[in-house]
Amino acid sequence: MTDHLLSLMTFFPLVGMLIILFLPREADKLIKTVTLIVTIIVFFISLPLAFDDVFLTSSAMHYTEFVNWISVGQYFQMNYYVGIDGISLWLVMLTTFIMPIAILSTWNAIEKNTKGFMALALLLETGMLGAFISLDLFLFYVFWELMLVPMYFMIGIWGGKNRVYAAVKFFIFTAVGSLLMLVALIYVYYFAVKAGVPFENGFSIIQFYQMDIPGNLQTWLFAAFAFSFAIKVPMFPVHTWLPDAHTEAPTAGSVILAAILLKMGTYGYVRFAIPLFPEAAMQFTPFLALLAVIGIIYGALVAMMQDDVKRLVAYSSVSHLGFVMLGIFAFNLQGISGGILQMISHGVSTGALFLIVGFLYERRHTRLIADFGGLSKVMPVFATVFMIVTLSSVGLPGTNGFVGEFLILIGAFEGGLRVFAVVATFGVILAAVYMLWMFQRVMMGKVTNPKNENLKDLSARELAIMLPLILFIFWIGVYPNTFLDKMNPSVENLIKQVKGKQQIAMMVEDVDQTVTFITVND
Amino acid sequence: MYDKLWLIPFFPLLGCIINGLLGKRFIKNEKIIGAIGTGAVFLSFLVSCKYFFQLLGDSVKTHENIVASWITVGNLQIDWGFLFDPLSAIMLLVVTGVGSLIHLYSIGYMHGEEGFYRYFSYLNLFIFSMLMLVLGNNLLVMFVGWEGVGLCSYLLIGYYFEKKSAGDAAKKAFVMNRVGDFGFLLGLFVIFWTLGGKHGVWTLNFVEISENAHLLSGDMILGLGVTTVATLCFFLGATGKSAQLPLYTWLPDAMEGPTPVSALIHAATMVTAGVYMIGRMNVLFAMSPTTMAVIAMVGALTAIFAASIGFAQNDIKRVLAYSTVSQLGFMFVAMGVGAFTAGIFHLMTHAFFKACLFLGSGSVIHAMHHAMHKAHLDDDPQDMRNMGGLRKKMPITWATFGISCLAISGLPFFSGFFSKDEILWWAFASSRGSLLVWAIVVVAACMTAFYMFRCLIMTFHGEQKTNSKAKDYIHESPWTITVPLIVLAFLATVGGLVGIPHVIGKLIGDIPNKFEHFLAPVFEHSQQLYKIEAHGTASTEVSLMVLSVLIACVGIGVAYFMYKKNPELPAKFTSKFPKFHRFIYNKWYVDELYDSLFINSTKNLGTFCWKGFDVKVVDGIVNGVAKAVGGLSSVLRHTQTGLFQNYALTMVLGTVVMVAIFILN
Amino acid sequence: MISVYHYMGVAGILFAMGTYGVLTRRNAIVIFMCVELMLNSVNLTFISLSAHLQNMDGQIFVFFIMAVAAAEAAVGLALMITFYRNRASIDVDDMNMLKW
Amino acid sequence: MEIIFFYLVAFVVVVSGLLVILCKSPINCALGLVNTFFCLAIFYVMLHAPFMAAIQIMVYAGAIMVLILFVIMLLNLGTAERKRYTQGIVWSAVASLMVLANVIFFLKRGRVTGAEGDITTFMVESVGHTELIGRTMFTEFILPFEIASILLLVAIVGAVVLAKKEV
Amino acid sequence: MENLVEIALQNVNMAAILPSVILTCFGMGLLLINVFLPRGTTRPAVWISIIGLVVTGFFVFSGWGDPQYGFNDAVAMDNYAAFFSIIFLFAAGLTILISDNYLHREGYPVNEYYPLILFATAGAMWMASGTDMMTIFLGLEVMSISLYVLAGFFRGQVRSNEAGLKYFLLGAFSTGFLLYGMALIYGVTGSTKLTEIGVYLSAHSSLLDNPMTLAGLVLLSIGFLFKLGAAPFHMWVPDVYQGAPTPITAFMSAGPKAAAFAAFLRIMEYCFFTLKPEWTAMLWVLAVMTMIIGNVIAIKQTNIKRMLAYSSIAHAGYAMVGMVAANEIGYSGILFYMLAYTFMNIGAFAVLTLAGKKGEDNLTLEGFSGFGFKRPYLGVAMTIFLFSLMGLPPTAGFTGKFYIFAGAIDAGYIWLAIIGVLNSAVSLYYYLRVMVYMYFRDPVEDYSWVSLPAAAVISIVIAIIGVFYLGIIPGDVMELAKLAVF
Repeated sequence: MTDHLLSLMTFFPLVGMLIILFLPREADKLIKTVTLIVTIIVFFISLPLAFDDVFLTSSAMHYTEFVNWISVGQYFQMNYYVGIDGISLWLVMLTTFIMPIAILSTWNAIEKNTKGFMALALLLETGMLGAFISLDLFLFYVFWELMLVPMYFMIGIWGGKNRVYAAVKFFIFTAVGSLLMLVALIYVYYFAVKAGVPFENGFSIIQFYQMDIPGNLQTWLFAAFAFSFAIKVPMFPVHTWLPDAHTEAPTAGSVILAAILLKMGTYGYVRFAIPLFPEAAMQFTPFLALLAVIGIIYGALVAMMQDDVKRLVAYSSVSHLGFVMLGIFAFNLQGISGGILQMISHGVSTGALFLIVGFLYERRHTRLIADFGGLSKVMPVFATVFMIVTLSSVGLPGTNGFVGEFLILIGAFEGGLRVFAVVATFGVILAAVYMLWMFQRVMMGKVTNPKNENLKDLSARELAIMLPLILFIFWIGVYPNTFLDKMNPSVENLIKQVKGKQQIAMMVEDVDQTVTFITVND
Repeated sequence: MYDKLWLIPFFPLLGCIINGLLGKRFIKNEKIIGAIGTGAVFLSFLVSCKYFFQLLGDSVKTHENIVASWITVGNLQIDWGFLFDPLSAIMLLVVTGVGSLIHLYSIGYMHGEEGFYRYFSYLNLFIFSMLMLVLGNNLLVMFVGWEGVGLCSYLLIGYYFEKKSAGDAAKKAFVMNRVGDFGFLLGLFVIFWTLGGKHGVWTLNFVEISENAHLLSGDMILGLGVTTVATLCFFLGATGKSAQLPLYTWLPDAMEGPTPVSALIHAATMVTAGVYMIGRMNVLFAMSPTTMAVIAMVGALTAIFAASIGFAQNDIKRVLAYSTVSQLGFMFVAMGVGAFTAGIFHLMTHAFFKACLFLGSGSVIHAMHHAMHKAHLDDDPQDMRNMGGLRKKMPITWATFGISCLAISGLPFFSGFFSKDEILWWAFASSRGSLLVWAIVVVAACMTAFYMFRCLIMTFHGEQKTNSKAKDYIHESPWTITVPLIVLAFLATVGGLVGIPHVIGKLIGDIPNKFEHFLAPVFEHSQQLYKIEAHGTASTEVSLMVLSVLIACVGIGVAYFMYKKNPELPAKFTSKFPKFHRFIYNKWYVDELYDSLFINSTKNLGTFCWKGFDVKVVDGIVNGVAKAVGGLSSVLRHTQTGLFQNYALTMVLGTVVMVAIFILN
Repeated sequence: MISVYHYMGVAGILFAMGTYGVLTRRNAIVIFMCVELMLNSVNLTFISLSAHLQNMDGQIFVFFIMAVAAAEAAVGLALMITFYRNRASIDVDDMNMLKW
Repeated sequence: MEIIFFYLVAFVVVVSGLLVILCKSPINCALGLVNTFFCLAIFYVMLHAPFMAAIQIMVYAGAIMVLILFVIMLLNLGTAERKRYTQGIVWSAVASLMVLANVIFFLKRGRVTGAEGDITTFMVESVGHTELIGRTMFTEFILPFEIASILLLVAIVGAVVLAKKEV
Repeated sequence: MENLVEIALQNVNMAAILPSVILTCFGMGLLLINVFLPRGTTRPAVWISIIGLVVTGFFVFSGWGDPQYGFNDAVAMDNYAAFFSIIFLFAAGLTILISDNYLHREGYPVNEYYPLILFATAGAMWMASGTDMMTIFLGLEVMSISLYVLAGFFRGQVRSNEAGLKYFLLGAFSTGFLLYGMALIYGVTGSTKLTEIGVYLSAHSSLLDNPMTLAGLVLLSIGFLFKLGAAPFHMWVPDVYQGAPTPITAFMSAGPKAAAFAAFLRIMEYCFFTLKPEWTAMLWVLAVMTMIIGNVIAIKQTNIKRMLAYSSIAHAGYAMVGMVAANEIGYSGILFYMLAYTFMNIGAFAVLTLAGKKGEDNLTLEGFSGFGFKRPYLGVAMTIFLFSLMGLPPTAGFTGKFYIFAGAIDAGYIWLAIIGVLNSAVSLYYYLRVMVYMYFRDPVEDYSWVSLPAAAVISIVIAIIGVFYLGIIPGDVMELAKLAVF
């Protein structure tokens, strides 16, 4: 059973999808219930991972499965090679945890074509889980692209007014990057084979990690990977798909997009781009850190001026993900662990924010800040929940947002990105500005719009959606060691490996300059 | 021994959770809610007292108690740990003591308010955060409290969230505090990085930082000493939290909150966090004379600046607010000149009398509000121009308010006298002090006396200016309000006796300065190490003391003369210097300056980023590429004319070109 | 002596002429005739080469080209007739429904 | 002597080719084409390929051209085209001249270098062209020959399907 | 005389041509049977041709791994030919299945249609298996002439006439170039057999500079590039594809294109391997042009059929990348890609067939508004095919593209691969646009349930299975493709 735990978890949603395809279209509630049950089952399947203490001490991949998948003579071989370590563990858990919540949030929101929506949601879950557990680059790519399709339809069919533009933009933006990555990954493979990596290992990243790729080549390959991931993150100049996609997507779509899909980009950096091309990563560090910091400030500034709540939250994601990138490129334990923790927290709190916006939208069918005001009076419970989530997003100590940001900043400060860290810290102020201003305009003041007077407070279902998220907001905030302890060994290992290579590269460079003429043969 | 320290913050947290979760639906009864809230804080107070007395009898004065680990990442190890030493003990007593009084007061004051449970929940949460701030044994736990109190301040200022001004003020407070927190975090990073990265001491623990601070003496960053940079950053944090120049503007606005909140948070406890923080890290600060000088100067300027604004305000709470800012300036002067003990001492006495003042004003407002309500008027119940002659109607309030006024003015043997004089003396005589600072502070002290008595007189003396309809409804407040007033007034009177200066102590008969003695383990070390001491003859000290008393009297006298004897004088003065008055009345236009300088420019920048860069440049490029490809498509598409011969021609041309290229090569 | 290049030269001229005809004429049948001209030039090339190389293959090829030409003629003319039936023209410029 | 004859025939070929591409009336074009076929047949004879010359006349001039003429008559296309040339005449001329230039270039520079076979002129004269063709075709190229039969079948079926009037 | 017969018989190896012979026999048999069938009865013809294809397929399969040569090296039924034959058979089979209903709807229930497809398939098989220029040429002509007829099959429709006539005239024109090239090669080497040509060329290195060889090579290529629809010889493609009956368009885009690749690749590899640098350079440029022109023009199309025509040009460009790579991975990539393309493209056209109304005026994007909701099953099928055409995993389109680009990258053509993927990115736009209309727009007309003809459904299901089989577990087929290259 545990031998195939990951596969079971990943492909169970597909089974669920098949079941759903055979249900009658009209059985709205039944379809939703089945989907919910499926996602909950997936969550329970994945639960033993979270309680496995092996991650506390070991940095290796666990629960690995290795099956030969596509094998063509001496041309190439792809394997179904999956496994998780401390880095992917929590992202997997986040996925399985967010999915039931997202599904539950659709209860009243999705009314047309429920069947299609649920099928797509389950397909999406498979894609996301698969991407997080893949240890074979090719397999990763397959899952990575697989995620695009359901999201495209979710935005396009169930989205808002401008959904077509948003959906197409989302799709093409992401695909352009990933196609370049495809070229790069094929190149890496052939390079590896020529360098003597056994052909049978396929696109196994564990093997690729061992390789020494010449510096110049690394630069190009890293650029391709980094570009692809940067779009997904999204980093500063290539972020504009995100506000559109987030704003137009239905609530569940936004939640999944923000909570999980965006993490693909940052995860990609940690798992692929950096350890595969450590020297290039080092070269690119100032550049990417700069972009990350610009993203932090820029996202916050733009978020501040938004008049649409959802768009605001979307831009806040740009800002928050900038922190994650900064942490990752600090190249030290605090930075990267903080980055990963921040991925989780951002998943939780931004997911929650989108849910909240969704609640508002369901009630009023508008997302414009100006249409609200004074809701605290009408919806006190909602106000409390909203406040907590807002604070978590602001990064108040004691909530999840703080721990991640703190670790990132301290990591960046320690890791030689001091100026960036200072500027990024400034972003913390702006976060308070835009979030609280939004909160004020939506929740405080007098009820000016008569339509707002009789809004219902949160229902039990809605509260049930929010409570687990709030629980985690505090859990991560108060006792993050639950999460940190299990990711630290892997992160430490990653850093050791990356740093080691970087140092060797630097030494070699020095040696090269002096000893070139001594060595004659290649 | 000290392993139950966690109980201290635990009770308020529990109270907060109980009231917050159950208050609205299940408890409902105001009495029970109030009892839970007050009781929680009172329990904390009791526990604090127990430990305080335990500490008094203990030879070891520093105790740490680690509850659990918090963040463990590599060499960064942070615990949920508490530090109990004389400094935190005093703060604990102040916070829980004054806190429980104000809770008690609130039961009466907030009676009938919507969201009563919410209020108490917030208030308990505040106490919890404050206790975390005080008790934290490392910078990060302190930061939890630091931001936590900011949050509670935000929540409580925005308590009347239906008022737009309240929401604005709340947000302003939070953001300003955040600016300060920015500095705090930076300071933390600098310390952590230099101590750890350069000297291998990876820590954020106060005790360890203090022990290892000497390692930093030679380190430079940006051409400045590390300690200077770090402490300046920390001081930025302090200016935010403690409303010093240039980040003070939120505090007067914070008066939008309920008055007990102003008393507790914006007078007695939270705003003093900056002072406490400096005291907590006095070793670091002592290492940097530059920072100390900056602190002293900023404190002094704040003191006089805020006092000047206090001259012209008519809102009773605003006067008190500016007075708070000003008094905080005094404390910073103390910290800046190395009079750590004096600073903390003033912190404590200030907590007593300023809380008392606020609560007194609250009592007045309560009564006024009540009366206005009864009379169906909507005059501003906080405007002093509507008051006057309340002495008869509200004797207890008047008495306590008056005592506190005397205390704040620094009349002899009231608590404020001892603490303020200590500060003045150090400013004058300390190795880190300067004459300039001293002079400014003295003037500020004089101004304090003036505007406080102006306030007292306008409110309680003279003829009654309240609308006659409402007059009769004004009466003394209930016991939950008056009892705290009396207790606080008592403390404001005698609280200073724990820290009688040596000079006077000697004069009276060998009474030691117990307060200084008690805090010595915390401060003595750095003061000795970095040679911070006040030296001067006893006669100088005494003469200065007399001078300050005289000056206070001058202030009081002028106030009496202007407002009691010649009530028409201020109006004349106003009409004579209208510009000057308007300038002062409008708080030197600082808010407007900030608006145009920071807020609007940030907003403009945001709009530019969005409409200018995002929409025009980035999306412009993206859509432009799409359009370009589309345009190319339209062009290329028309090469497909549908005419056979065009197709054939293309083929032939393609062929001949290809053949030509091939055979010519 | 007439070399193979002479024949091929004539064939080349014919080929170019055929190309020109295809590109300029508007009547589909004439265009088809021009194509035939090109095919014939190829035939001439093949046969001259075949004779030059003393090898029969080229002539066999020509045989098949002729067969193909005949087949194409049949089908092509049938197509033209159907087109003519619908459009009353076999002008290639009238084949303009499908474009862009 | 022979070469003069060659040039004479070549001249006729080119002139009749010009007729094909320049004549207004399709009938005239067709007649020009027939003339070209005849001249090519003469070339074939000169190249010792009398059988090819014969089927050139029979298949091309006899069958294909008759078919074409028949269709021209059927469609009553005797009248001149409305406009003889399309607009791309300059380009067409350039293109064709480039074709010619290319051909001339590779004829000048190139060489026919194929391996020489064993079927000499002498052998053709002694054994007979027809027999030689037959031998090669039915031994070496039997498969293409069979395919050609299918080709013709397809053409017939196709023509019938397309040309018959009712469904 | 007996001597001659013996010589003739010595070279006969029926095993080498058995599949195509069986197929033509079925074709001729059908022609005969048609005579006896009443007018408008086409069902038997459909199933007989399907049986014919299956039987042929069986023989192709049974000959796998056992290459047969014969007819004096005129034909070689090797793995390469077998693999391509399978592609043609699938293309023909799927086409026939979607045709029946369509022909009835459009009012041309003519039985000769089916034998013509079979003959075209046989022609394609001869192209793939021919090792003599004559065989290849005749195979090409059998296929082309059948297609001329089929493209103009709807004699009453002007569009169909126009498509047929254009295709015919341009096809005949390009044949001229092809033959001229063959003639030159014959002149230079003295043979029409591919292997002999190759041996001769490699033995005489001076020939590589001979302009005649090079001109011959280029002119020869033109003929095949025309059939492929490579730029700048692509211009017939959109017009003909749009005007021809939809199933025929489907067939043309898959079968004959693959056949052209088969013959082109074999000639290039057998004859001109010594000139590889030259012709790969040429194809590099052409592949880029083809991809760009196909993808870019497709963006502005409003008729889906025409859009798919342009997309088919682009796909030819992708496949040419495999030829540029000119290594085994690239070649086998082409084989695999053509098979994948057969499934996805015919699938897409099958959906178009079923979506159209008589006269097919509704195949515009606007006409597809809300299609996904009006006809959910067809919508899903179309979606799958479009995603496959885009090249998204886990579909055949992705693995195919991967295979080909892997070849190019292995051969060091990084920029070509990058241009290729960027082109895919452009292509996303117009494929997505179809889906935008299908799913993101409200239907213009009311929904009415139309029952789907069984044959067409079978065809679509096979195509879907193919797309996913080749997309998810392509290993076996890839291995076959690997074994199929020389």
